[in-house]
Amino acid sequence: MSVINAVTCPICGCLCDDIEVTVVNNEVVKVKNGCAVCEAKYMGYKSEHRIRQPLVRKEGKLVPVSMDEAIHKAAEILANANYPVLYGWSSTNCEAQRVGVELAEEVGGVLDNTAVVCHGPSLMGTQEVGIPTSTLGQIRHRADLIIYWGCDPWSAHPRHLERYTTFTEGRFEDSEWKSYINKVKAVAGKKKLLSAQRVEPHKKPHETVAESLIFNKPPETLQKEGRKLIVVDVRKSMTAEMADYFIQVQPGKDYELMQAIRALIKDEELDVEQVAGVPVDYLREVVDALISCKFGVIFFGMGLTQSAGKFRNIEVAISLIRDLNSRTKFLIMPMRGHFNVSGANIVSAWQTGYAFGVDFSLGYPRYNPGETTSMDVLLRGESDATLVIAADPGATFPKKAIQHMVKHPLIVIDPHLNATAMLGDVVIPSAFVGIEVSGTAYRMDNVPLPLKKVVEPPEGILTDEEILKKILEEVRIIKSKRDEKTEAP
Amino acid sequence: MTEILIKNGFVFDPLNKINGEKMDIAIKNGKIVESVNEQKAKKIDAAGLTVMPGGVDIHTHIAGGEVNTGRMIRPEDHVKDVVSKTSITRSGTGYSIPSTFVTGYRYAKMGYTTVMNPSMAPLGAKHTHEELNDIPLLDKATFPLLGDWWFVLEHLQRGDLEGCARHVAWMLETTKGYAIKIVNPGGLESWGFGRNVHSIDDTVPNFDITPRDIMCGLAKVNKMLNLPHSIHLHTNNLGIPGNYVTTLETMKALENVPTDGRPTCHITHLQFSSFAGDNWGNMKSAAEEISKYINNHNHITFDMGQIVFTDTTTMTADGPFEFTLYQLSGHKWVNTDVETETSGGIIPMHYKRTSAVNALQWSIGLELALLVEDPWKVFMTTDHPNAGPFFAYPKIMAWLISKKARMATLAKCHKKAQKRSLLPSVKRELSLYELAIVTRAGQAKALGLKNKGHLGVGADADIAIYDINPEKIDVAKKYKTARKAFGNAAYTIKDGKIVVKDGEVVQHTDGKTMWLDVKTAEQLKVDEEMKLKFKKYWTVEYENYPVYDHYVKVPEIISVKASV
Amino acid sequence: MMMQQKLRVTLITGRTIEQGVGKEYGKSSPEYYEACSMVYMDAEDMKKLGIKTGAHVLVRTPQGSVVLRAVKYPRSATPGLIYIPYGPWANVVVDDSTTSIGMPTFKGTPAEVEAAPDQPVLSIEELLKKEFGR
Amino acid sequence: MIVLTPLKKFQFPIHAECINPDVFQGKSVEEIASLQVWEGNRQKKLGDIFKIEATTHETPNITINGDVSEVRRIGQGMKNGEIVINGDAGMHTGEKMAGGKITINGNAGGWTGSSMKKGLIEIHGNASDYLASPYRGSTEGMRGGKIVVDGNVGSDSGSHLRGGLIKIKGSAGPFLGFHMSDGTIHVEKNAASRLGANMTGGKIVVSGSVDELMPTFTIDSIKPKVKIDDTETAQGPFYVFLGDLAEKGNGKLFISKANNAQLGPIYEKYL
Repeated sequence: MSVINAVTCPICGCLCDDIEVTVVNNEVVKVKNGCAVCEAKYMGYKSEHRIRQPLVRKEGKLVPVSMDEAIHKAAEILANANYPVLYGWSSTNCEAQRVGVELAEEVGGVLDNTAVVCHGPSLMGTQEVGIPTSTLGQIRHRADLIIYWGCDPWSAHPRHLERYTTFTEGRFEDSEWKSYINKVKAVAGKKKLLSAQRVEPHKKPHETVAESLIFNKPPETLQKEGRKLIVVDVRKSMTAEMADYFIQVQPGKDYELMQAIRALIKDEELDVEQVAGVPVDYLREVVDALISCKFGVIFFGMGLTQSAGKFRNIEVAISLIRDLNSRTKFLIMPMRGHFNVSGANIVSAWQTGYAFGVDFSLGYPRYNPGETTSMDVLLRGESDATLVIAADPGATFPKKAIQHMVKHPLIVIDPHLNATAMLGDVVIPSAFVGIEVSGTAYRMDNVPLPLKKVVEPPEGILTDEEILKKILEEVRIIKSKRDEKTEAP
Repeated sequence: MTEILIKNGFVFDPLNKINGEKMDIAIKNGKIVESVNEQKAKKIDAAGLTVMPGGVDIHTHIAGGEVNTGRMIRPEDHVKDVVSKTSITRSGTGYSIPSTFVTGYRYAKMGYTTVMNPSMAPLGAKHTHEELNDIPLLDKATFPLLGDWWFVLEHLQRGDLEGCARHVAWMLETTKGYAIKIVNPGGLESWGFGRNVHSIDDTVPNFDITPRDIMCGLAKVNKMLNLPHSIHLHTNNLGIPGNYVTTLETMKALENVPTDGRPTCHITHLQFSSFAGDNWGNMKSAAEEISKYINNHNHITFDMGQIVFTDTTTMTADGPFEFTLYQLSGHKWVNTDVETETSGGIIPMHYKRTSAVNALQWSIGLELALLVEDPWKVFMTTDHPNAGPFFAYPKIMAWLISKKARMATLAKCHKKAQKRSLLPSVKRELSLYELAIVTRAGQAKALGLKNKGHLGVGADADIAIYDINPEKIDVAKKYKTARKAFGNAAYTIKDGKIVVKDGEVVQHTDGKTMWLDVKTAEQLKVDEEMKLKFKKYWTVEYENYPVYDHYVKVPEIISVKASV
Repeated sequence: MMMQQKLRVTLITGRTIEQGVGKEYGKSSPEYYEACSMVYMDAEDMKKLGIKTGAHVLVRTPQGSVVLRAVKYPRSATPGLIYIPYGPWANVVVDDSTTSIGMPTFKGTPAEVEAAPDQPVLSIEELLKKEFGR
Repeated sequence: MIVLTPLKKFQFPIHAECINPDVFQGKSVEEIASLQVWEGNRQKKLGDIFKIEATTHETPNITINGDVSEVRRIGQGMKNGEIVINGDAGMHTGEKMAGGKITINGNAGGWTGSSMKKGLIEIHGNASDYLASPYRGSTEGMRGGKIVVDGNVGSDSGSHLRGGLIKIKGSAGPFLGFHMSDGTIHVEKNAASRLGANMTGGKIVVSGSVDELMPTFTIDSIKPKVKIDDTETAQGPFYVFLGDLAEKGNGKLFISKANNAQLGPIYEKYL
């Protein structure tokens, strides 16, 4: 038995690196410090849904083949493609991502990562107005006003509050854990929230009558010393339950709400009485809280990037932060999803200048979301082959995009038989990054962290990096043979 | 390994006092040797060509989080400058912040072989090294930002110089760094809460310490650790009219640091710290005052931070300064504060001849370089990409060697700047020998790089050959010819390999990354102490913080024995 | 209250912790199926359709239709809003329009919901077969 | 002059910025046929993918007959001459155009007329997103010239507009005139949400209805009519709004009073 400390959890953008993993006979048997998803990953990685050998679709069925055959088939598809898409990259390490850029360049394809369906709009917003941000520790030490906008860390980044924000001890700000407990106690009558948190919400009996949408006035606690927590969302999330103030914004109206706040910060008068369902009088109090804090931060998620306005929502959120900095210190940060989607953006940017949606078809990197992004290429039906690695567009892309994807050869590299693999033509199993493979990943604040290998992969299973290198090598062989042929006559 | 013999070139090797002599240079196993077997060696006919050591850049932001964020936010900057894949080279994009491969190629094309990445947040050090690995054809090193690191502030606050030194040594090793970088000392910690310091004697909020304490303390620490380079300083009040007073005070404050005769401080991108006047309207050059001081003292070296008229991107750890630029320009603004360590910011910037301020800045950089008499104190940089992209160096070389070139540019500048510029009265034109000092020899010397910047036996075979015949052309008159030659090296040789021929990359090679292993007493004690304290300071685990060996593809470890 | 056959709603898809846990067990795991083949609805809206938690509903958009288990949203009123966890079920019905930025409208697709007591909720394999023929 | 006919239906993107009167000028059909284009990741000659014929007609300089919705950058940067496209045109048609005329007898792809400086683009179908808008990260919007669209336009059109006129005879998608600082946009039918968001100057005239007005515009007056350009005046009455207040902007929205009765109760009390 061995106990391995300071393991970096390969799931979400929090990249918690304090996980303790116990290994017996090359198998993880216990995980400490992690959240529910973390435990599921370390327990689930060895499940029966794992792919054990390479598969190729023959006569409509995926049948086992040798690794060499699968690699050759994949390389042949890519080398011959006129406009291939190479998508995914977010649940693997930077080492594999580096090879990925080279492969995409070699085959003249569209290289895109999962940012396109999560924080691609955030990167685009940043390209319009920049981004005043920091590392998470800066927030831990200094922030006295924390806002989660369009995101629910309790569900998607379960340890975010505990490690980086409201419930952590900083040099200049204390944890709000105790006062939160007191608040929970005060909300007597209802079942203990804390224990309720451990129960799956839809299974738990719930007696609260649906609250009306009539807006609650901002509480006086917004002006208190110490850390304050505000949540803005279209529905009351678990995170919102913990907040000092919850603003229920009308769906798709975040843009108007933020723009109105910007105008109020600049002491402009609004003609309207409410914005996005929120009375302007209440907004004024929110604005007071924003400008009177010592150090504020907005964390935002898919609630902004995927709803009407998309990247403009991010642009306005960042503009709001820019405005606030003439009054106090205020920062903003996207809640990055996949554990290394930041890394995919970073590696792509240092090698090409662009973070996602990079089109190599003209021999040099080109970038224009809407034109060179995988989603649009698929929806317009332009591509003629797809490689998917370390992502599952079969489960995350809209139907029409998948319909085009399966019309042409589809190569899938993944440890699990995920939805895309079920649809694939060539399926190559890979080792679990962060469990069976070491490497580097970037946290949501772009802090690089080492991933650990805690167990050996099953025999014969290669890493993403190894598989990609083999495909790249094979592609070059196929291309040089082809060039010889065309030159011969 | 192939042997190479470079025959009959005009050699400019200032560290060995060789000034344009026609001679041969022999290379074997990546080093310069006394001689090689003429029969076996590959011969390069350098007759009529200028041979210099490979260029050395003491200050260029080419890798790491800040640089890469700069890339990410500027698609409109890349789209106008694209680089296609070839059978030898990777594709990429250029303009103000080129992608990593393109960075390597463009430096090599100018005959540069060694560059210093001067700004690295320790927490992001792995990132910096990952990018450095992807910059081909160059040797590299990187400087951790230490001036506002809480451990430095706390130790100096207590007056514990030795403790400070040991922790700095720990950090240099942990981040695989090369020198102590200080940016707006005290200002970055203040910026954590949105404030700044405005003189070297302001107190840093929450820490009872001043910028003066930090600079002098770290300069002393630098000596205690016997580091090859001095402290590398970006001054307080950078980029603000009237800041030359702060710069003079800074240099004076550092006079008190004991010295063994070597400089105690390198002031980087001095142009940005040499503004007189008290607002943007009446801003003037303080190059005269600053250069006078430097001419009379020997503890300072500096690099220019020369403005080039183009659309570029400013990026610095000086978060509060970037905020000032944001307030002035309203342009896209990035701020990146790093827990317990530093801050940072990015603003795109278009320097225009027609702007009085920009044109004056352009003049100030050149004035400083020309008014400081000793070329060993002056190094050519643009503080890439802050004052312009590095591939504009040939232009700056032309301005340095040719009054005609300077006056041609000045004539196109804003009238106010023309009137305020000191350049019309400056006759000096650097010789090729002096140019070799300010672009390689002096930089290598200031960095303490023993095998760089010269062509003596034992030096790294990093060589630039330019198509300039000093016997035939007067570069001061034919500055355009010289400019073209400096931008397209006839040959660039890296570690004994020909990597560029006639301005084209012809071979790939990974450069090395140099880092310091500083041996102090009680190293284990510092480790233990850091391990205990770590969680209180950072949000990552102690054992996940260091840059482990595998992060450096081709390392060159330089061991230093500290006196503490 | 008037019973209604169909409700016009806004469809939002998104993360739930159960979906996060389920995906780590594998896309064909029962955990993932349980977590993703469901739709959160407003309590009052469910009354209007005359359904209770666990009932099957059909969600229809111009892009397609899918049968899901309805679950009452426990924490706040969300009239006119339905929430399907990310996954293949949700993606049958989301609006794929990207407004030329690469991102489909995962949040904010206009949809209709009706009770579908007799229609089965498909497994992931059945769903993929139905939609993509594989 | 030259007539181009696609030899097939294109699946892969075609990059053909060579389809430009300035480039064709003085070239023979053979020379034109050998101009370089990209089809997906393969380099081709223009003659590989188009039938190329010369006619005796003086104008237009270039006629394209057929669906070129996958052909990008037609007329990019053109300064002179005329292109007529009888079919749908691809992205970036007339991007950075500095003169001449492009007629599209069909729909136009995204970024048509992106950052154009001068000239005329007539689109007789619909235009996609980012009509006249600049490239990512850039604020160099359209500076001059005129774009006329018979149908509807997509989202984010006319963003960062600095001059010129965009005339939309149908309806406009969201974020029309985003961050515009000068110039005019006229929508004859309806405008979607976030109209004029972040605008600092210029004017947007909506003769139909608006989905919703940004809360950061303030009512200024009611005007009977408004000038579109030297040849045209739009008849009102119009509510005139100023904004965007979030940018302390001085942009003007002219919104038809008759077609937007919902605005009366909210705003007229301030007049």
